[in-house]
Amino acid sequence: KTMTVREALNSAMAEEMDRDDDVFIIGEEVAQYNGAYKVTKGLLDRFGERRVVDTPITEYGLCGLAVGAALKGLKPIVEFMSFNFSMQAIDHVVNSAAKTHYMSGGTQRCPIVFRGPNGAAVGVGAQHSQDFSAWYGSIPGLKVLVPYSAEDARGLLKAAIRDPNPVVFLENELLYGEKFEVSEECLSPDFTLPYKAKIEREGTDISIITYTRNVQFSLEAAEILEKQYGVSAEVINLRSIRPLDVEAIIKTVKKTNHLITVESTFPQFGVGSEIIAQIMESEAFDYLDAPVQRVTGADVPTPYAKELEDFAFPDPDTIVRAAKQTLSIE
Amino acid sequence: KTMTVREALNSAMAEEMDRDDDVFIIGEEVAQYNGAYKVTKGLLDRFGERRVVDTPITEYGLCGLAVGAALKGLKPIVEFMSFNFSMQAIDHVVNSAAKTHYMSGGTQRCPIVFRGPNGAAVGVGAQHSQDFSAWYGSIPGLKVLVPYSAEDARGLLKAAIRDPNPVVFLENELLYGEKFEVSEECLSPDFTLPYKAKIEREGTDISIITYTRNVQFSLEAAEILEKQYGVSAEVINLRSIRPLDVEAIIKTVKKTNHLITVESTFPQFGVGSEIIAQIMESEAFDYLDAPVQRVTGADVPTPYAKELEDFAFPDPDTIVRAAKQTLSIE
Amino acid sequence: SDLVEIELPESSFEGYMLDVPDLKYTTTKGSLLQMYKDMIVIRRMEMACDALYKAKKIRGFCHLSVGQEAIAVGIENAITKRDTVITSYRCHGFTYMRGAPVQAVLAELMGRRAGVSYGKGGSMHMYAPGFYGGNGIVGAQVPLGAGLAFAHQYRNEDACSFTLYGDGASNQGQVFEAFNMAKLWNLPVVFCCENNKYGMGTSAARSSAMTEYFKRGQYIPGLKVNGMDILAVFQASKFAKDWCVSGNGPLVLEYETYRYGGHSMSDPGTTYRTRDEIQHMRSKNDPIAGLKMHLLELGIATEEEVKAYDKAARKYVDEQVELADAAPAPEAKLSILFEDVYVKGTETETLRGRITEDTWDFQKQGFANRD
Amino acid sequence: SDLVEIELPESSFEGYMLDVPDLKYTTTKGSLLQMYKDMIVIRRMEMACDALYKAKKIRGFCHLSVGQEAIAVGIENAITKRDTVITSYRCHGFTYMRGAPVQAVLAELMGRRAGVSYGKGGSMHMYAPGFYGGNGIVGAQVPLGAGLAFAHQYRNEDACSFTLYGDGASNQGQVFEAFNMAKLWNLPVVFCCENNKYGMGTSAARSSAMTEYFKRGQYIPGLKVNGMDILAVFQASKFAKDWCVSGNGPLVLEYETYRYGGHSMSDPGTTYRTRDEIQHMRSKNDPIAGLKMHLLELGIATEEEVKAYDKAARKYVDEQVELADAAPAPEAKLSILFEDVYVKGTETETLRGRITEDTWDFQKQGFANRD
Ligand SMILES: Cc1ncc(C[n+]2csc(CCOP(=O)(O)OP(=O)(O)O)c2C)c(N)n1
Ligand SMILES: Cc1ncc(C[n+]2csc(CCOP(=O)(O)OP(=O)(O)O)c2C)c(N)n1
Ligand SMILES: [Mg+2]
Ligand SMILES: [Mg+2]
Repeated sequence: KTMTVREALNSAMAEEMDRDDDVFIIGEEVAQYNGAYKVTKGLLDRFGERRVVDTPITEYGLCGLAVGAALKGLKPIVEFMSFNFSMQAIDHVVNSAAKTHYMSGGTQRCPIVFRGPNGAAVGVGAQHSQDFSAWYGSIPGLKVLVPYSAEDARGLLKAAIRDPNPVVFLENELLYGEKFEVSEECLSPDFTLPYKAKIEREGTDISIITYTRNVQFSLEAAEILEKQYGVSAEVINLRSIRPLDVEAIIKTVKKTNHLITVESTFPQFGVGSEIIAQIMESEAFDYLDAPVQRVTGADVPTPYAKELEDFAFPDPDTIVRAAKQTLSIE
Repeated sequence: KTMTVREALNSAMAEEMDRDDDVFIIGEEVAQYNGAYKVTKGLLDRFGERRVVDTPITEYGLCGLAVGAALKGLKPIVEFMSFNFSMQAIDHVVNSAAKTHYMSGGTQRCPIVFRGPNGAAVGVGAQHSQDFSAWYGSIPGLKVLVPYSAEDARGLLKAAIRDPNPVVFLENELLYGEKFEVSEECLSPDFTLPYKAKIEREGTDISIITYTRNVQFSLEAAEILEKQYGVSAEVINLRSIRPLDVEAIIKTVKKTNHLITVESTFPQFGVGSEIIAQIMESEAFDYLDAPVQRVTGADVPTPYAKELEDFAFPDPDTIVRAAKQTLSIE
Repeated sequence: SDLVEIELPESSFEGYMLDVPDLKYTTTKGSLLQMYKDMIVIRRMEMACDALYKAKKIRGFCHLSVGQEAIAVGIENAITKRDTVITSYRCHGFTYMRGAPVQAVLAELMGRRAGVSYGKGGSMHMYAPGFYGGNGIVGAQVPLGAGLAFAHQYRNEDACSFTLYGDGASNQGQVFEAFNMAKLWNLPVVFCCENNKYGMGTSAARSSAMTEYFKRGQYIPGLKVNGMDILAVFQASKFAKDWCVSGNGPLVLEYETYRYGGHSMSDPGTTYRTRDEIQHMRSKNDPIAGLKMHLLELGIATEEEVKAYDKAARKYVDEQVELADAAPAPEAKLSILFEDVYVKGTETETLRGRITEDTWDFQKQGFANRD
Repeated sequence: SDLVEIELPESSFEGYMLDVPDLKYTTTKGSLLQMYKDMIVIRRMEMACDALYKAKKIRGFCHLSVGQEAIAVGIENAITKRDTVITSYRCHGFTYMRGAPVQAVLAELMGRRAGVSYGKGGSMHMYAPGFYGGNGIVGAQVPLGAGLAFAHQYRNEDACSFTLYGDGASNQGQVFEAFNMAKLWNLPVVFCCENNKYGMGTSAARSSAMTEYFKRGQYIPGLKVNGMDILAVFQASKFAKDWCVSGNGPLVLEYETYRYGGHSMSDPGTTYRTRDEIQHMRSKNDPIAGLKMHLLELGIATEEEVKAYDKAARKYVDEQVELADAAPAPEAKLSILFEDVYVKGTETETLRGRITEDTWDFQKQGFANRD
């Protein structure tokens, strides 16, 4: 059976709402409009206005309101129309949601999911293209998930909704319409995934660690590497940024002795930097036969023109270039 | 001659205001109250209400207003009472200030300085203790400075005010009262510093790369290392997070072959991670005789009780521990 | 009988788009007495904080509510435990009124494990059942409070949220965002502006284009209350609770009050206002002296009895200080440092300390990278 | 003579805390004609965008202002180049009115180097002298606009800032923060709410507890204007500019208007409102048809002449489309990618591309890590 990421997210929310009356959805255009990207389609019809709540354009306030509701025991799913707009509300995500359990000495919980598309879409310019994985990933008290496939989307979102901690759930608009094979198991209403990395493709010569849409590009790059250079690349889908599955990272490095990281955040202080630092601090370091290469977003606000935008984010060719360098292939 | 960091910042602003009528200060309690931490003391008396502007508690709005004024050519210095409150306004720092020059194809400038105390003070709890160096450091379009000494404070702040780009200037409350020797040169109204790292202490066995208040702790650690272990540590004060002085980093690594980084941000996706990644990407990598160790803030919201807070941020002992490990000293 | 008739002066209330509450109401002697006792405990507790701070037993920020006691006490007496309360960092009195023992408040301030937040929160981050803090970011508690009301409504509870904020906070944009949603959705939230005339060193007139805070909901009815008279505070708060629970939606209350001390311990509080002004408020408008007058006039207590209550409160707080001070700090152990970042049992596998070696493994309940 | 007398209908204005502008005023035939020509150019330009988008020559977001032309044109004709304007992403008309050629607007939309932002900004990020964008974050331009006014005041200029935002944006907290500062400091800013009845798919009544946007400044006087009648828009905007420049401080204008199309190209615009509603607005209230009537009635132009203008506008825009489309895209070069992150000559030494090898060195004007 196949399923789009959009369907996966939609069904995950619907099932969790069926399961628990405390779960509700709140955000801009989530109800009557069925979601700016139609991820919440049909949920208003099915669950009514009490549980699918359209808000004014008021990120700061709606996010604070949802956190308040969570403090009192409800389990809000906050949809940011884009995570770019979460910057307006980031104080509530960090200071009100992530830190409260700690500040209260564990007496006050905040079960909430912040979800929506993160990073760039196509031709949407600098203010709508930022990737927040590293920012949120740095915050203790948060968990930060980054689904790639329909299975990821279902399993991780259902887990996130059941998690008693605040979870930031970073989707990718360009994946919503992508179809994926899903197992029987994945279709079960009880299906959840642990926050662990997944090997999307086994390989022996080099590891590519990546997440969300770049998994796709990395798989394409792996094909190219195989066909054109006889290189067997292993592709790791992180699935979670916080916790970071360091065990999986170490394991693949020990296996292939070569690593590149691929992400769409700004290069500095990004996910790749952290992976490199983690390797440096672990026994995996001794297994590296070449320095790790990072493939990242370029260090520029996202340009609009396609000719320039094409340079702004990873693509299979750039991944291949990085892999070749790491493997010293001409 | 000696000078406190507070005096250095104060005199830097006063001189730049003398020099250029477009420079003005805006923020909460900056005028009549002389600044929550008295950094703007006397400026209202000297320059009047037109140029030293008290605002309501309204970070989002005041930051937007100041950016708007900068777009029209004024040169605002925005004081955040604490950078923790900059999260309320971070959308304007990133989306309105940092990205506009690029989005306008270079037709629109935004000369503005955002300054104030960053990171933890003493016993102020989780919401008032966050260090934002890595977050801001990741944003193209911004420059991010991190003064340690009075000389740094004067030279970098004056350079920042003259910079036609938006600059984030991260101070440390606990350094405001610290006294430093300053040279004649530093007292000149024309004194500015380039955004380059400074060697605070020469050494041959290990490099400690750090910034702001941790420079002090690192110097203390270097003393301990010298006295107790006969280790000669070189201490590098970064002074700037963006641009990051990679040249200086490479140079010191080549010299000492051992490196630890020291910072007070949350550990993941932090400054240390980026330094490690930069080394991995440069020729310095081959000069490392041991993996780099990061000394960071602990991965927890800052606890209040002193007994726990003492574990939350670097101190000389922890720096010594990291150095010893790097050097394999028992 | 235990009942007493209260008649408030006309000047107690000013309404906006509503009829002000009755100036006359009936209450019990016991209730008035209890309010008196609560107020003096809070004042004593705050004074103890002042002393402990000066003795360097309290660190960091510390914001006292001396002068403003009628608000926490008046509200609590007008609501039930099913209602919710949230406020800013100036939260000690509310924490006590919501049920935390004085010693737990003080222990928190002294960073002891016996504190309401186990020493992890400090002065600004105290919680109790039905009390959602203690919030350090000016204004942030306002949408949070609207969210509490949202939850009341979602669960169809006969209860409402009292959401407190200062005159300074009232200019934060998120306050208006909360107003808008609360009115759109008819949420049972009482927006309570504690107008103590200053936000740090900034007078209301310098921070707010309109200083009639009870009107700033614009499309939300409002009520100004003499916040120095606990009898008015009580009646207004009761009115507000009834208003919300009857389905009338949000309400904006402005409690006019005054803080006697500085903004926090580092502010002498005398550079932006005159000593005369402070003296005037203390001597003419003190909520405790005011209620004492009523107790005497209504024959609820004699001068001697009141003195005895004062003495008892002092003694009680002194004892609580001692108990709190005798309580140990959290053990200086990384296991405690890393506790409560996540809900127990749902932690990430590890959390990193300042160096790798100090990384904590929750499964192992020990260091991840040590044997 | 060239002068004409205008008499607006009573319904053109509704005031809040002010006397509405004169319904009668004198203007010139030339000015009316110019406004007509400007409006039809904008409409043609937006229709060209629509076609270019469908032809996949414009990517990403694209928000058209068809139906709302009277506002950009009416304002520009009422102000001078010393005044400043800022708006949201729905900015093509304003960019044109502030002086950018149609081809530069279209070239930007098509991502060409000849675009107003050299292809780097796109649909939402256009600038011109005295025009500060084109802003993609809903509401963010409002404090920015107050900042423009701050700069006018700081430099003692006889000028003001027109700060536009939508009915949807009007609920953002930062709008209220801007109101407060503007009133406190008496800034010369006209807060202009373009109330086109919807923010994406949300009707004003579903987003705003109070839909009388001209009153939402509360303590700031306001004026509601028929935004479909350019004669009213012109008079109101002139009034607003005079108000500010005379030192009266801020003003809130609400232009009642309507967008004929969807919110953006991906929204058909018909799921949350009826076709009847749209049809009614188009046929009964169109600003272009409205001004045409006046031109005919006032004898400024004949039916034939108007047709000729329309034809000329169409031809002009068609030509501009061709010119824009003939203009090249930015060269696909990293030197151009990295340009404009910082002001020329003050760049950081290097900027990193997607991989280290692509790191750019500004001094070298070449790759940092290649020979
Ligand atoms: C967002 C934010 N900005 C600034 C501060 C610093 N600050 C703490 S309290 C305060 C004054 C608040 O005044 P008000 O709301 O009137 O409350 P009061 O202290 O009078 O009770 C300020 C500026 C903060 N904690 N959070
Ligand atoms: C902060 C933020 N939230 C949400 C969006 C997505 N968004 C773009 S336009 C829009 C509707 C705005 O409506 P309105 O202010 O009425 O302006 P109009 O589009 O009608 O001109 C929304 C929700 C955004 N760009 N920024
Ligand atoms: Mg106050
Ligand atoms: Mg609209």
